[in-house]
Amino acid sequence: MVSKLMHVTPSKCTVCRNCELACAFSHMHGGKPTAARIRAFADDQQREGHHAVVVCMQCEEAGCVKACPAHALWRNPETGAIYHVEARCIRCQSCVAGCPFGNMRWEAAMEFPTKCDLCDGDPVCVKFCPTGALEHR
Amino acid sequence: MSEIILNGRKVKVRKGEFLLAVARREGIEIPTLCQHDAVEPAGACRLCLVEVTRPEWEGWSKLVTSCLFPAEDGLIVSTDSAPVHKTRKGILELLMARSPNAVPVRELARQYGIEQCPYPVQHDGDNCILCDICTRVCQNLVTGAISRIDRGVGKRVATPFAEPSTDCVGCLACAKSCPTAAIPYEDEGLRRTIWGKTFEVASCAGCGAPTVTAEQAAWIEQSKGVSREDQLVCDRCKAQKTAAAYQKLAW
Amino acid sequence: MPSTDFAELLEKHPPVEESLIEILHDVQLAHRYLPRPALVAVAAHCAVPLARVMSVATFYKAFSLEPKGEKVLKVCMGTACHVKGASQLLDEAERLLGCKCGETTADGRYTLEEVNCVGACAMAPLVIEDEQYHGKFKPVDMKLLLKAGE
Amino acid sequence: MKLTLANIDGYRQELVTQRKELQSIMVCCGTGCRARNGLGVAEAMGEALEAAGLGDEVKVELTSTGCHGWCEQGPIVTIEPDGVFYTNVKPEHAGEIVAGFQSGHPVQKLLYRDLTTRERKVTYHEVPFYSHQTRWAMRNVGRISPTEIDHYIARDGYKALAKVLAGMSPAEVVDEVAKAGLRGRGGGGFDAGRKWRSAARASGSPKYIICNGDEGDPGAFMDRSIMEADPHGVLEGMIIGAYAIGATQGYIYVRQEYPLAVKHLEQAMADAREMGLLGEQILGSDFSFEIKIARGGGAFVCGESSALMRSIEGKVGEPRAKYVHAADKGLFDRPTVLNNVETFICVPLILDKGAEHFAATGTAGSKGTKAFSVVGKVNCNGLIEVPMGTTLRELIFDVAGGVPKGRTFKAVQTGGPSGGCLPESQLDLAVDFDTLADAGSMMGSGGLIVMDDRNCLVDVARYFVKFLVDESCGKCVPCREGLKQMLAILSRITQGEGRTEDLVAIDKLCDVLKDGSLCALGKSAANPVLSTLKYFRSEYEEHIRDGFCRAGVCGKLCSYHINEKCTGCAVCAKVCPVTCISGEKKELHVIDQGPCIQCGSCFDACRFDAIEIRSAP
Repeated sequence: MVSKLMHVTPSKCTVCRNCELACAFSHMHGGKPTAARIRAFADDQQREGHHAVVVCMQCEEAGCVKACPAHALWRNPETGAIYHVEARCIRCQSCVAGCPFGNMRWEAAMEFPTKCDLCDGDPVCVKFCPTGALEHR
Repeated sequence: MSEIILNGRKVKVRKGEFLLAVARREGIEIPTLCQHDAVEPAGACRLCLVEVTRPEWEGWSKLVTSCLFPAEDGLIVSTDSAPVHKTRKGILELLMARSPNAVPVRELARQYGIEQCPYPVQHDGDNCILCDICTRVCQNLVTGAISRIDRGVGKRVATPFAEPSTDCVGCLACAKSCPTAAIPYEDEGLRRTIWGKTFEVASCAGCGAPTVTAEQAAWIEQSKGVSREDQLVCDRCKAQKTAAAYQKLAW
Repeated sequence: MPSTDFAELLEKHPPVEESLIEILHDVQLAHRYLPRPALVAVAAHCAVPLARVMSVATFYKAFSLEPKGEKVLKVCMGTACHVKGASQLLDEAERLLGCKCGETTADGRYTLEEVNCVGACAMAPLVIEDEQYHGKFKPVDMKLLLKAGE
Repeated sequence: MKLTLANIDGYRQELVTQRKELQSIMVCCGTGCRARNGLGVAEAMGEALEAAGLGDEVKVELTSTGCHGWCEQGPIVTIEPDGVFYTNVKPEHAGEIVAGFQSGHPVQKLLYRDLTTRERKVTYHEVPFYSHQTRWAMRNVGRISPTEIDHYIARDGYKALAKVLAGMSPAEVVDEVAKAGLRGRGGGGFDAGRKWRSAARASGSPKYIICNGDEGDPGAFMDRSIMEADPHGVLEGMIIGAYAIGATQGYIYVRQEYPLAVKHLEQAMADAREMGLLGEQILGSDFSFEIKIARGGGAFVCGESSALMRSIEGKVGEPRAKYVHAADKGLFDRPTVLNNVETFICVPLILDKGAEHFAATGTAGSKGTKAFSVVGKVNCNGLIEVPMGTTLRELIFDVAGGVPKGRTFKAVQTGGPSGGCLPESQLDLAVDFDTLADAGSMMGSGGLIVMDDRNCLVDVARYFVKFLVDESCGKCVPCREGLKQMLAILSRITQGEGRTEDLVAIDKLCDVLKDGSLCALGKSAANPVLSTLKYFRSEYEEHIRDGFCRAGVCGKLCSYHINEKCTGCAVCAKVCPVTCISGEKKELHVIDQGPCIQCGSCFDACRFDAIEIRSAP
């Protein structure tokens, strides 16, 4: 796989949550940060440099792809991103169950799974990260 | 690459590509009720009829279901000619008599200018229009718990003997892919009921939120090789665990 | 009925979906209907979900999920029989047996069915009692036929 | 013994020589004759022959044949080679027949009596029902025992197969069939040669060849007769077809309503295998081919090729769109050729006698002969094979002897539930694949159901729609929902609740069915309705406007009455199932309208025209 990957540097993250907001806005979730496909977790003890950002790693052998019975998850060879194809989805939640990292999210209101699609190769979250904790390279 | 003429416009197509897909790519709307990308096309609802003409056979034209008709070089396709419109309307009138309460049926009937159904309307008719999406989804993609029973006018969708099925894993895919919301189910918290069978939804080991049914988790593990433990934790708790792992890695 | 009863029937057919209808025919012939344990056994043998067996078993008229009466009385509804008054024969059979077409009499003696042509059109109209064909049948003959069966 | 390309001709010669000296007493044991105790006759004949103690000087063989196709005259006994033809034989006649055989004086009372001249006819060559026929597809029907492979071989059986395997390439076989102009006899009329050529060229293996013996059209039974009476002919046609397209596996799909056909085909397959005509290295050549029998499940829609293939796969018989041909993707998605029984049995004939011989008979677009099942209100109900292009009038009046009991002809229904009803004015149409379609009907598989003035055409239209409602697979909306609505409208009319606007609604529904349905069942379902509306509109109008069914069929729209012509013979009272006719002997009888169920038995039984049909009280 030659495509670029998301890189997270926890030591640079300030949990400003710009990534979540950017994601939520760009994916039409009305800017609800809870609906973002990227999640920032603050350190339990609020220690600087100990925060973490969790986002889909577009795994080579992805649990979501494996679990989906409808072949609704498909990898774009150009960007390396695994896309969720709405028209193929049967909404069985198998993908959500199948991702061991929690990056396949279930949108209860829409009865629909969502996931990071690398914004077609130019992730918005990266652009809005003020500290460089998120990189796409 | 081949070329067809779609509503008067030249359009490039791959040979064998279905006309419905071509039309949708070109932004042309064709009504469908039995089409779902997850399963093979069936040609059951007949609403996606279009008119095809071959210039080399003068005067020859035919209504075909676009969901199944492969594009061929030189084909002339009209997606909303008078015969197409008339036949779709005739089909919608029949559907209105059967399932007058099904939302997409009503919506299409309105679009096609049906004010009054010419047939006796079954006001208490169920919403199932026998599009076959649920059974195709269950049979081809999941466990095959439901199927179509009987034939002809008596055809209906059911589990074997209309009893709770041992094959059903409670994934709700049938109900959620149904275009007319004709499959009743309850899904509240940790209890889920469909086709007369009540399931317990496993609660997340971390926060107690509902995940999937134990039956579904077992089926995914067995058929897809995804470990059951990973499945019984909600996405948020799994993400938190991932975050914790990152933090551990970083220090 | 223990499922071992079906083992012999199943053995004759390779365990693939293609065998499904042939096996159901054999079960129907042997038991005059498809008992529930047989359907379950057939599904397991052919490695298809029970639901798929059910759709096949209910699609084809040759199969019955209900036990039939001691005798099956069929009125042929082919076109040749129809134009020679088959529906009057069916009416008469319903009247005399006191049950509708497709049903079994209360005493379990007769199941009344219609059949869409058995290819004996030159003898129309036709009534078939079990395997016995009765050609050129008249409504008045029905009483005699049913009486003879007693 | 295994036959090979080298020894088959010698074997046949031997058989022919042996059989030349033989007299055969042949008892029909087809489905129809069995129903009338044909097996009892066969047994009695055996006993009578033994009792007669024929010496060694007369060589006699007693054998049973398959269905002759004239079941109403059965049980039929023929004596070959002379062709003496006995009808309506009962077991007690066995002694007389043997005596007649010994003395050379046939038993007069069992001979067929000509309808017009009332003369007895000794052999079937003299009986008009047979003398007007050209039996190609039915060449062996009634002439051989279907369970004796030697009988078939002696009548040039497997000669065409040997010729093909010895010296023809598959492409040459396809060319020959194409040159003969053989079109599918199941109803579609598709060019068999073209079908074979596409499958031969298609990539993908294995390839399959299927014989459609589903014969769903009610009122047609030529395929049953052929499978029961000449199973080897069907096998030979299939084996040649398999060689031509490169198929290794064949299927015969037989209706489960035809148990005897299954039995005879199974026996034939076993015998053919035993003699090296089926299975590995057929006739010692490199060509191998196997056949399996698949029993149908009682679903008319499985006569449709794509539904039939699903059924063989063990699935529900729902048709698929045929935008991709079966020749490329058929059974198990592999290249497949499907033809019906009557088509396959023409194949050995074409290869043996040559394409030119076959094509010399028939019309420009339809070559060869066609078997028809002429039944209903005709004097001779049975299977009639004539050259394509024979007119309906010739078939119904010359061969089948016209309408019985002095009643008048009203309509003939052709082509089964996909066909239509034609009136007297259309009787001079030549029957072939194209002509009838232009008149709003179709030849279909060859069912011809004749109706007289005692048949109601609205009721007939309703009958076909009801049939199709029962048989629709229910997959597509126009067929499933449209036929349901159509049946409701027609039922309304036959019950006296019709409205004038119903006829407009019917027209509209017919359009949706024709243009919108997925398979031929739905697309052609409108034909019986449209053709009756076209030719018998006044009858619909009479039902709606006057509430009267002049044929006396629609019970709510008619009543039966006895007029002064009554002689008091009491025949009507005897046949009345509800005993509602009373009267003193030789006095005018009366029908009690209360219990009367309008079955019409009295009307049909009365010989004095004393029963009248009037509107309902």
